Amino acid sequence: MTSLSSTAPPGVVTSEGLAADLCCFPTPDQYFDLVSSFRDDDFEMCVDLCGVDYLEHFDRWLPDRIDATRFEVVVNLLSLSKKERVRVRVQAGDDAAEVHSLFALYPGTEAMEREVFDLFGILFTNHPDLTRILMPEEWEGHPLRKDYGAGRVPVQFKESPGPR
Amino acid sequence: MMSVDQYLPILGLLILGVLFGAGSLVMSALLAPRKRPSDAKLAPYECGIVPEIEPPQRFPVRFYLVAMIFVIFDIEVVFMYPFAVVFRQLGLFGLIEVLVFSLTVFGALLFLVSEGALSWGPVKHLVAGMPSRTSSSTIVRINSDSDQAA
Amino acid sequence: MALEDLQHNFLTGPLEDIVRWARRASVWPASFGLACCAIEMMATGGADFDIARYGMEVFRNSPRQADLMIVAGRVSQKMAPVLRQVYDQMMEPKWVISMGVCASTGGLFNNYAIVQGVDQIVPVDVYAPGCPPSPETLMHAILTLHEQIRTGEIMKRRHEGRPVHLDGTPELWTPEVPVAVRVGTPK
Amino acid sequence: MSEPIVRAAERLDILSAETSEGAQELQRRTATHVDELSREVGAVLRLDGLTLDPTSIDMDRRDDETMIINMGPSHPSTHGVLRLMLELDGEFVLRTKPVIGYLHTGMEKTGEELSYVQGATNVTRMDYLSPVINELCYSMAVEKLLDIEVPERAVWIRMLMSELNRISSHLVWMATNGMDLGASSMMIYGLRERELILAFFEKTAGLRLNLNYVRPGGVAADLPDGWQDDVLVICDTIFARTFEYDELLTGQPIFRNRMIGVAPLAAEEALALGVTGPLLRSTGVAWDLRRAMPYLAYDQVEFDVIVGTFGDNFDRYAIRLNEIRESIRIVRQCIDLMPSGDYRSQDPKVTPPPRARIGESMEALIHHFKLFTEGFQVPPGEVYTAVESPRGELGCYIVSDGTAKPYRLHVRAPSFVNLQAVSLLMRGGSMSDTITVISTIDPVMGEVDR
Repeated sequence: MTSLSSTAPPGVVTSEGLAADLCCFPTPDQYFDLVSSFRDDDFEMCVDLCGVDYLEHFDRWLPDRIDATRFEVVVNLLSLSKKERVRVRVQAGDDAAEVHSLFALYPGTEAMEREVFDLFGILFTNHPDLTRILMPEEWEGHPLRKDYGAGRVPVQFKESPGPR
Repeated sequence: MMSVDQYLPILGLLILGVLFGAGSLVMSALLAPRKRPSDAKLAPYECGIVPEIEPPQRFPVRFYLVAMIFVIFDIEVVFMYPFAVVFRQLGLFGLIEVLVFSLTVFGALLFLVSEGALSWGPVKHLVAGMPSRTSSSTIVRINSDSDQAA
Repeated sequence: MALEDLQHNFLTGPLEDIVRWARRASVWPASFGLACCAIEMMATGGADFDIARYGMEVFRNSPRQADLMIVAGRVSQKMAPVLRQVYDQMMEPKWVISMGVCASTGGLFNNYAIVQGVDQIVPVDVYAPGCPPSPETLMHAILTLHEQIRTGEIMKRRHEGRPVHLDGTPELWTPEVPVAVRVGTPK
Repeated sequence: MSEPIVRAAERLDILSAETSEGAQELQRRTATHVDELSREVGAVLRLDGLTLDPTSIDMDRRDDETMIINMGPSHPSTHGVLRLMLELDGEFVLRTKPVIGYLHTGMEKTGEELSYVQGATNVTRMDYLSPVINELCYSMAVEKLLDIEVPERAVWIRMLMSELNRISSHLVWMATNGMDLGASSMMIYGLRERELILAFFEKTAGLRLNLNYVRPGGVAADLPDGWQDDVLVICDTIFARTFEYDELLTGQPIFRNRMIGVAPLAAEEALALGVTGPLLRSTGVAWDLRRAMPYLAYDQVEFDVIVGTFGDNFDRYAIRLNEIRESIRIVRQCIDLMPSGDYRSQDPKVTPPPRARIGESMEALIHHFKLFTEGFQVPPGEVYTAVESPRGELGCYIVSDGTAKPYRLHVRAPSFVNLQAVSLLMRGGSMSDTITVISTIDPVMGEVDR
């Protein structure tokens, strides 16, 4: 297990306690250089990038010097040579959530970032083609946000909870 | 004097052709459902998507070259028919004549092929120097003891 | 004078039976495989369950040559107009089997992304229950469809009226098909 | 409900507006951003040493010479509802752009409304060719959050079932790949063998597909008695048949011309794109999660990781064919080493009481009722577990807020990431290569669109 402090630049809070996975909590402006330092420290593959909307779960565990915001982008990096994973959780902000795109480091994240933009509305600066990927073009709203209704059609055989 | 009956079969064939053509047109007008097909049904089928951009009318040259090859063989066959009817009377002279004719036509084909009308496929990247491969020749089996780093 | 205006009478009776028998015996499905049900539809077309014995030897890929559209899988809001477009481009006479609960009623996914029942887009003839319906269920659905063809109306456009009584007043059984409504549903 | 609007099937512009996806589609060259254009041309790697020089894309290619067509959602060989937009110059493909979302089912939203007990039924419908492996990944994530131990027998049963599922998934791939390349008899053979495995699934879990068998805490039911000889019959027949497939396909000139040297992928490109699974292994990178980061009991079984050398279609075909044999080897070892014991963890928090006791004691009835209606509480936290699915690394990221429903359920789908490599693999290919490239990537659209 590499001790993270060696690779992570100063000022980035790291913690190993959480379910024994390595986590980093950079601020949005440290985010890009942290991931590029990981890439130079031969984390060859960015496996996963997803968004989380913490509207109804603000009191989640966070290291002390990190101020919780509503949206969070979780990046999962994998080092094939060292057989290790690291999770980078960056607080992306509340309403105008904006994070730097990782396309320049890992071209594979282009589609994942489009999906996070499509389903959460988090913007990614200098992303080559930030358009919707899963929803139809003229769909309004971002479905995976917590304040977005489930779009459930009331089913007759239960006393249906009113219009959707 | 050429007796007329030699041409009767051709006449019969002609009439049958016209009858069949006209007949099928009339029957389809009679029996087809009256309702005009909707625009959706007339639209070109593009896997369920209705295209906005009209496909351009200009086609790459390669398609025309293939059409040229067809034309060559078409002409050759057209001249073979009358030859085939009288090739016994013509004997050796006829045979040589036809061979000369088909050779000149074959020359046109050679020119077309050299122009690259038939070389369609994309450049294959790795084929040069590729060992003849079977389903287990180019794969490496890594079992647990030879656990080298990735 | 077209076949439509021919009144159903004694003379044309046997001819119609022949037409219905011919249509029933060689219904060619359009392979409209969407999700898990498509895998079961492939298994039904495979060697073990083999719907070729009902004349469905081949899955036609272009709607121009298909008679039956098996909607196999969940229909998402983005896919709804495409499904309607392929249905429109199929030649008459055409039938629709809604295979699986996701196609029939939205099934497990009662949410924003799935059209709750494909009969909001295309008029459906037979609903096959199951998630996914096992090949036997699909074959049962196909046989019920054959029964419908055998006793059904041969010339009327399908959604223009269900059983046409001889006195000619067609019952309109399905509302005219609404366009798939694509709108987000904020709380 | 708004009164039904008659679909104006009469107006072509309304129709094309309905099915067009605007910005998601492939635009003309003049209308695309240069980064996006280089991505669609398929050579966009920024990694040092592999940067693309933008001059290599001929920007001034006049737009009326090329033709943009749809290999659209309803197409026989796009393995589901993938829409591939191609810019063609005659037979050559200049640009490719996958447009996906035609099977988006909002599963991650539905996952947030189902309790942990019901979650497996939702997740198992994502990758419908390997349902057991989806459930396995989800259950392992929940167990890691709860940190409960799964009994030894459950671990081995899970491994047996996921390897059988891998075989059936690769058999479907062999079938559809053969069908795509014209060998339609391969379709019949592939599905015929798969029926053996589905019969065993039906016997064990009651369902052929989407079997809700692997649940948090163990497996739903024990293996039926006499399962050893069923599985042995499966292993022997399929192992013998793989050599038949080899004979049927590998020697055919058409098959070879369309597979050898087509769509090569380099190791750095694969790593940069995050591609995993047979696609990555075909480039020579020996990365298989069962070997590199072993889970379940993969470190106690003997099997080989199959790695290609040229990274082209033929290597991917050879890898999948040999992986069927490796999985059969694992299944044989599972038969011999299967431990006895209970198949589900006895932790009352996760496992309902056995049916017999419900009749007798009131608490058992209440416990059973509460567990199935309300589900069990999971301590707050987040976890990411990854397993090796037939298509690559399948990851499950769960954030729990202490209630009985996951707060956020994200599944990392291997096909979603592998599919983005299609424009790279199509570089300079011809129209017919598109079919083989999509087939060898083996995307499952349920997993791509989630």
